Amino acid sequence: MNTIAYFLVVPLGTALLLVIFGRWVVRWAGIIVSVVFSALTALVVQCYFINQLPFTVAVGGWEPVQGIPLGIHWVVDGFTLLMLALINFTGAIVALYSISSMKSYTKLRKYYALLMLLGLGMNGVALAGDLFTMYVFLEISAISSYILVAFGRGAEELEASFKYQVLGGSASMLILFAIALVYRLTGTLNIADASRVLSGQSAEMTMLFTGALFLTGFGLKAAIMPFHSWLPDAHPAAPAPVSAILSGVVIKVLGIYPLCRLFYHFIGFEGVWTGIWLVLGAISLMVANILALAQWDIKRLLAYCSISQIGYIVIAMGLGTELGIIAGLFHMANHTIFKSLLFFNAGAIEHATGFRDLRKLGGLRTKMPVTYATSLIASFSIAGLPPFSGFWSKLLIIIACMKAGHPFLAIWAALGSMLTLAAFLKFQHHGFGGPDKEYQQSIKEVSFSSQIAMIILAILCLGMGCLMLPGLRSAILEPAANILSQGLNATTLFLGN
Amino acid sequence: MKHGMSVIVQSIARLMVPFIWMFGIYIIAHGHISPGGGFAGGVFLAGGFILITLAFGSAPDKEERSQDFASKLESEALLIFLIMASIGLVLKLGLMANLLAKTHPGLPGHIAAGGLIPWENLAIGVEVSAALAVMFIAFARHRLKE
Amino acid sequence: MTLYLLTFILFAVGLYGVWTKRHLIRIILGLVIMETAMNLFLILVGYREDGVAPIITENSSNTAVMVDPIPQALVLTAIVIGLATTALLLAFSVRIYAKYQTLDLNKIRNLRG
Amino acid sequence: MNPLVIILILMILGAILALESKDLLSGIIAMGIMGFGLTLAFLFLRAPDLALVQIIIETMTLILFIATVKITSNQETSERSISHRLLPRIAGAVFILFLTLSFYRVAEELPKFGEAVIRMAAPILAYGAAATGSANLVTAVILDFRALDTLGEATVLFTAALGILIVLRHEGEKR
Repeated sequence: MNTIAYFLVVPLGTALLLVIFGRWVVRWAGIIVSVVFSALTALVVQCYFINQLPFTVAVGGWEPVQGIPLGIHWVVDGFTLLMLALINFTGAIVALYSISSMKSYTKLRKYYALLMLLGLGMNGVALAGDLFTMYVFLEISAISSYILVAFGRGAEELEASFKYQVLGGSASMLILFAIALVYRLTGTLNIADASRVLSGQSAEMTMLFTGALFLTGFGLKAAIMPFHSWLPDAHPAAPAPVSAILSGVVIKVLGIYPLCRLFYHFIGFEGVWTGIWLVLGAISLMVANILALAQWDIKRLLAYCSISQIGYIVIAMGLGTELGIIAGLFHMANHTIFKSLLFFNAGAIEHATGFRDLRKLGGLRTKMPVTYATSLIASFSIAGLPPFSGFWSKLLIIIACMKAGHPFLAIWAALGSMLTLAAFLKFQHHGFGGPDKEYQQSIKEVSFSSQIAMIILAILCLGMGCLMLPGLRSAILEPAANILSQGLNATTLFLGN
Repeated sequence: MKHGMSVIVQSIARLMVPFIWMFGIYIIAHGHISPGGGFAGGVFLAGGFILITLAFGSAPDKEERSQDFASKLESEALLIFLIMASIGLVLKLGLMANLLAKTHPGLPGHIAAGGLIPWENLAIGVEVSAALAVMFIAFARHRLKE
Repeated sequence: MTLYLLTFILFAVGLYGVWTKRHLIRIILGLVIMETAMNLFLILVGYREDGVAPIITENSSNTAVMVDPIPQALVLTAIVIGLATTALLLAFSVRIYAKYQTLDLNKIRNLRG
Repeated sequence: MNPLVIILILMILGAILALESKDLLSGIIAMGIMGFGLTLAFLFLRAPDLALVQIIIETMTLILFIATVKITSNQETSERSISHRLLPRIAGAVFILFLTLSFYRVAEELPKFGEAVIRMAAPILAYGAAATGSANLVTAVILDFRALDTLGEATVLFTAALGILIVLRHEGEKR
């Protein structure tokens, strides 16, 4: 139980030590950060084996008094562990990729410190069983991601980051408002406890309002469709490794994860909310895919594609059935892997050629074989071609839609998938296919550490389908889905009777 | 801000700043007894510093040095706070355990009470004041450049 | 109830400022207004009729009439976070001005949405 | 009439002035008025700790705002025709009215002002001082019961300072 605290103490300590003593270790900073994140990933794996899930940890030793929590609690269940694994694994890979690709920037140790702080904030959000703690750690990761987006300080970066900050800041305020309303009604900040208090009260309007506030606030952080406008600016503007972590995990941990937790365990996922989630997901999926198809900037195409994949996750989670939740979680994990890989590829192309406009690119197949091969795998994954990972999760989502009695939604999702395929065929064709161009004389494949990062992710893209196997599925996905599908009854698991 | 402000402002600042700092330290030290604490006191300390800089101005190289110093001080103060928080972790009491208070809570209302709380207040106070100083100097230096 | 509504109006004014203003500093002002409203709302939540400050002294040691200390702690955190975000936004607008020589969003928006 | 209502109305006026004033600097001063109104409200609401923090942080924010305006410019957005300036304001008023009306029923449902729901705070009020040794219960909450939040908050401040150092750094323009 004590080990849980390491998820916060170790990243914060590393970040501080990097800022204080970074001058002497700046050449090794990338490796240090990567090792720290890998160690945390190993810790997650260890948590799967040694602990009886779910459990709660009372921070500072303030155990509940007569069943009422008075301090902060961490909640550790299958869902938390899945998110922790994604966060820390992606952190490790991103740090590995950063070693060579960030070389041209100054203030590198601050970059790595910020990466650690981003990981710390997301770990804190994933662990929080307390609304306000969730808000505070959300702010840590949000602020570090604002800074990371603008790390290069170009005009475009600054502007995109400013937009991101303004929308993110107002989202935080909406979330804080909702938290204040919850405290007004229940007098507690613990999610499980608040849900228990509310089950005995009738406050329909307030809960509706609170739910709307949470949905808008976290929806802004997750870039669900009507609230997406910052993402297509912020993610392309950031340096490549930062875009990878932003698109790969940040939008999920700051947006989708709290939404799922709050709606399933606190507000109650039924009535009007199912419909709203499905509609929002369906809009994000289709519109973002169409917009992605129209893009010529590689990173912008990928950014719109992130929104559409978030749409898939929202639909799957919105169904509320056990199969839907499993499919959503599976797609979340898959998307983390292949979207990080695609942003790495885009970064590699930009690093090698100096631009990222598809109209000017072409013929990179022979010059950058590793980038080409890995991006092909990632593209097929995201487009949902068998046997790559994306196929299985999208198939599950479609089956879940059918089973839940939404055949139209299933067709809609399949259509969206075809659009994604079209967008990525465009990416492959214009980026790697076609004749050689004259600028290519001096082009080299990216450095070795970046290649390693891409290859690891590509292997995972192929291997993630294994999560469908019964053994792994019951070990990893099912505990997470189980805790969510229990809905409001899960409070007894966290607080006892 | 090479020149600072007029003599009147400077002498008033010279008179006031010691009191502001004393008040800040008092607030930090009595955070567990009376209103205030690390945050309020830290902001007062930073306020005194800002008043001095505004009144007297400073040279660019000195600003750079004090910015580096403040930045380092800030990180170190936060590190000390983190270490205090982790003592409980090492002793298997959990992160943030106020272990002194569990055995000797002291008498509420006395300065030697609250276990780790006064020390944590001190670390927070230093962290906050240094962080605000860093922010302020960053703005001031930028103005010098333009 | 009147107080809640007035606080909410304050919040809505801030939201309106963030969404409609075209000047970077004004947008930041809108965010500050929202923060102010939020801090006030949290403290209103914890207030008790005829309550006293949650500090035990020789003259006031009856904890049954004290106001709720938790929202006060939350607001303290929120104030500091607000200062941090505001300072960061201001630093950004300073840099943006250095790049564009203006803080008017109509003139600097060159990103497509 | 409750003095808080008057303070709040003044704060709302300050907020509107902050957004709509002709001059940027006067808008910032109006924001300062709103912040000091908040300090006053904190005093009325028995939160001396917060009043202390708020008054000095407000001053700090004002200094930063004014520094920014001095570094950049006091220039407003480009002048446009009357209809362009009036229309957003009317739309804004309608927007605020609509939101407030939607909040009205929520406010009706909430417990009345002055009737705090004490659940999490009950044990803290009852024996928090004895358990932590801190007579100031707000400090007890900040640094003991909810010390993790404080660690996070200090980290936020650290992160923001780091960010300002990065954004306003001198050397190296882009790379």
